[in-house]
Amino acid sequence: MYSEKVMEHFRNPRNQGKMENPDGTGVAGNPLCGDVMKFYIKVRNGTIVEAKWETFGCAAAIATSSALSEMVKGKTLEEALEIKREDVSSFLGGLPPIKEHCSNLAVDALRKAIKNYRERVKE
Amino acid sequence: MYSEKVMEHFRNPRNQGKMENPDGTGVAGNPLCGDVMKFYIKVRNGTIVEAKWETFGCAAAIATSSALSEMVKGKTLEEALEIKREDVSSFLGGLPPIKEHCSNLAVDALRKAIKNYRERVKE
Amino acid sequence: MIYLDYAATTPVRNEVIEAMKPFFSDTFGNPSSIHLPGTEAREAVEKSRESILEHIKGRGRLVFTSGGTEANNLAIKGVCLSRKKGHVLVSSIEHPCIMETARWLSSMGWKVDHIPVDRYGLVDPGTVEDMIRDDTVLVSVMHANNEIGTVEPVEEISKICSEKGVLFHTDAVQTLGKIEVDLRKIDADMVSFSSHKIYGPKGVGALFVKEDVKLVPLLHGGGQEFGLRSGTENVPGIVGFSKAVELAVKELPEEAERLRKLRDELISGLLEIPETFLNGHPEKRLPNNVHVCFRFIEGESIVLMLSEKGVFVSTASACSSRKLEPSHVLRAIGLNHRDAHGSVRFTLGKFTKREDIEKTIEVCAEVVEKLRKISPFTE
Amino acid sequence: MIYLDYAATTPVRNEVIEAMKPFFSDTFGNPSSIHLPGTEAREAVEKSRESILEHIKGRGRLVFTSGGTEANNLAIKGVCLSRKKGHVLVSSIEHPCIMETARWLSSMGWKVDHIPVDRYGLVDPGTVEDMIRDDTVLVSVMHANNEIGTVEPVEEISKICSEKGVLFHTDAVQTLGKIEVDLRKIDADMVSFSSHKIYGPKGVGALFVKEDVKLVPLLHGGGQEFGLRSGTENVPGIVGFSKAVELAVKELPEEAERLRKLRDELISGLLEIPETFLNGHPEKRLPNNVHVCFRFIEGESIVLMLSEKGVFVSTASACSSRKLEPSHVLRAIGLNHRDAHGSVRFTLGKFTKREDIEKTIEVCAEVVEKLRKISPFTE
Ligand SMILES: Cc1ncc(COP(=O)(O)O)c(C=O)c1O
Ligand SMILES: Cc1ncc(COP(=O)(O)O)c(C=O)c1O
Repeated sequence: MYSEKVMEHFRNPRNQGKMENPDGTGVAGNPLCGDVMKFYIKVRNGTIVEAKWETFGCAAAIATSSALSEMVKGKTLEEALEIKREDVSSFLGGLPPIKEHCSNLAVDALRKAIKNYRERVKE
Repeated sequence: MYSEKVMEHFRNPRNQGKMENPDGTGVAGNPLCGDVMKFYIKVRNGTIVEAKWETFGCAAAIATSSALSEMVKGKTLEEALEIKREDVSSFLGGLPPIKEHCSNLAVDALRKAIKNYRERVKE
Repeated sequence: MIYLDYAATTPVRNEVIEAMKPFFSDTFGNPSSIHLPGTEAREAVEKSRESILEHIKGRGRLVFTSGGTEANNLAIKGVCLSRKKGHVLVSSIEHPCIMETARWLSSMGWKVDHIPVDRYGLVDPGTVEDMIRDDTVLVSVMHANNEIGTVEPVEEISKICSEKGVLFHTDAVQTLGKIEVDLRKIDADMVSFSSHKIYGPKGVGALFVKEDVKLVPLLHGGGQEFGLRSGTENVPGIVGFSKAVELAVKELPEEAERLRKLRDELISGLLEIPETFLNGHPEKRLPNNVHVCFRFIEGESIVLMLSEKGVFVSTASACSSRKLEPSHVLRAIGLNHRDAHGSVRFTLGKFTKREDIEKTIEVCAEVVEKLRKISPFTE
Repeated sequence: MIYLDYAATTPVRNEVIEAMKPFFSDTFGNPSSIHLPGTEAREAVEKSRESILEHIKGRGRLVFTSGGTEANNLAIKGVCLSRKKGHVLVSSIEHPCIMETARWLSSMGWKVDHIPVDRYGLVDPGTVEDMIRDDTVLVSVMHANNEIGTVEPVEEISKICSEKGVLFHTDAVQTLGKIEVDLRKIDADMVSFSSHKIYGPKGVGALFVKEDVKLVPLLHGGGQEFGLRSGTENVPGIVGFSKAVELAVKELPEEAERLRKLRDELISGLLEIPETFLNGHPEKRLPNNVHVCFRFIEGESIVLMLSEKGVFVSTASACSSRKLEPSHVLRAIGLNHRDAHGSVRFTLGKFTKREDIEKTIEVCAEVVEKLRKISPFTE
């Protein structure tokens, strides 16, 4: 069902857990399939230096969260905003079609975290 | 499918074949299922002394012909006329329901043979 | 390897394999053939039919099908398509093969209502009585639910239906061999069974049909199975199924007792994990079913992580585990989406040992802890 | 014991039994389960599907069913029930599972016409073209007939249908493994197969369905098989079927040649019996089919008497041998009732040897003579 890479991230998720004093947080969720993700970022000079996440969801949801948290590290906010869902799933060697849409929410959570950071910075 | 007795009569049919100079003959047939029977009798003093038959049909048709040809021997015409289809099938230990109606035509052929004999006698 | 998904399917037991063997390449005839190899095969099929009828104490026709799904489809569609459009009642926790069949009928112009259940998944016979209308032709309530294991009062419901002159069908796929299935007590017009849930082969099942019930076949053709289900009979499968029924019924009293004990140990062990609760009825429950919600985490992750550790369980029914919606059964008993998504089924069977239960509890505690650590819902 | 009824069913070959074995009690999971035993079973099913598609050179979906009967029912009902009532064309020599399905549809308000055949049982593609109407949604013509062995021009018919924008279904149950079944040449939208006719297990079959063909499932439920056929997959059966296809296709060229020779010997031998004629097409004929009429005597008697002597053949199709009406196929090619009743089918297979043919001719001559002696139609 899942690619080896998905299973690997599922077994050993990177950067999971809560972040103390994040610079931005975002939550995305799909009430029907039940997946909910929370993304935390730390930003220095417009660059994401740390990303963490918490996820309630299936293996795909966990793996996409884990993968994205690796993908964004060291990226500028602009670069991070350009990451698309497909980039995450291709990074993971593909997701089952049925999961593609529903469990690949990490990008949404990340964008919300960036938005949240920018709003805080403005204040 | 068939009782052992049916199979035994099918394997070793009694009194089968044409009769030379019969006293009465009768034909019965069911065009749809294809069974056709011809019965020949020889009569002495109102008693059937010999019965033969020819049959185109399934094992049930052959076995009922054979069975009836044994059952009628030595019977008076009145007694023979009283034989019913059920008598033949119970003599044979029963027939499959689907065959009961269609292939148990020997009694009809016998009755026609008796009728034919009586008509000839009248002449 | 600890397999606790016996409600999804079971391995074929050795006695069954042995019983099937001669029918693959020795007694291989087509039961419809009138020559010797055909009549030998016919005899095997008819003996199997009689044996199963005896074991379920049924007086009527037993129609062999390709499984429980076909039996259920045949029951519901067979009745409806042979009649003018009317009203059908099905419980709200039926297996997807009943739910989807009902949905299709409703799209074809049939009126379908779903009988509600209480928070344990129980159907109330009084509610069924109230919901029966003048144009109701059929009521279908399963004998026991495949997800949460709740055993329904089908004896009572069958009486109500027969008094009201409405046909009653029950899906006994999960009860045969696990609790008593005695058709002298359950006065159902139709009852569905499946072989692969009781250590018989996959691809075989049966629908019991009382003599006077008129059905349109789903499969037209050569007229096999009383004209209700055409197609060359799966002779080895049928023979294996009948052997499986025989053994399951014979071993039931002892085996059910054994499983009930293990089940209760598993339940108490799992409930010691914090924020965990049992789904389904505490007593009116299949002897091999444990269904719990581990709050704040999601079922598929739990199942996959347990699988990685050699413990095989399931979320909802196997059938729906590739779907994304939470189980309609868990929704029907009132669970919210999140708790429905966090529920896991453990079903015990013939090869389950006490050590497996202990190990399972241990591994579950670990996995739940691990997943809760990354859940946004835990503090 | 000489078995010459391979068109009714075949023994499961050893390689197939071996291939199935691990899936009864080792890799026994439910393919819908997401844990390891489930995914292993899923993999076996998907590999089998791909392998069969490759061997028939099909581009589309292969839906596993419980056999040929279900495949044919699914094709015809699946198309019709998903559309508004229209017109369907089926040949007049289809297997009972098509004929009876068409009859049922017609009772439900569908318009059904039967395509006539010539005295050899051949459908004329031009006639099909003429019979297609504006409201025709589906044409079904079998690849080869199961009784008289006539091979139909389905390549041409499939072209006509696709030009006219009408769906085309063909029943390839009797051709797979006997003549080439290449779906690049036969442009059919749906094609039916059955496992037990090619040394695979009973209770399995498949319907090939092109990607864009919409069907209503006969079996609603868990959504297996692309949502077109729910029910727990018969994993060992499917694996066995796929193995059987693989071997049958591989061995076809040599085996067909071998059977064709034996078939022709049997035909010439039988035709030396007086008042005997061949049914079906002299050339466009399955390599393993011999169908003759022994005039003045009746088929069931012949079959039973041959069975007593250890030679196993059949009248008409196995399915209809418990019926009393003469075969609709023989009536369609113009035989009168009596000759139709007097016709017998011999179908050769993998284990048929030259000695069997010689012995069969000898025994047939005896039996025919014996029965003719008691026939009222012979002098
Ligand atoms: C209650 C119930 N009904 C029906 C079915 C379907 O049976 P099968 O898998 O034999 O199609 C199942 C199992 O999947 C079940 O648990
Ligand atoms: C041409 C044809 N179609 C369909 C079938 C039905 O297949 P099954 O026996 O697998 O149901 C048969 C065999 O009985 C057949 O010969």
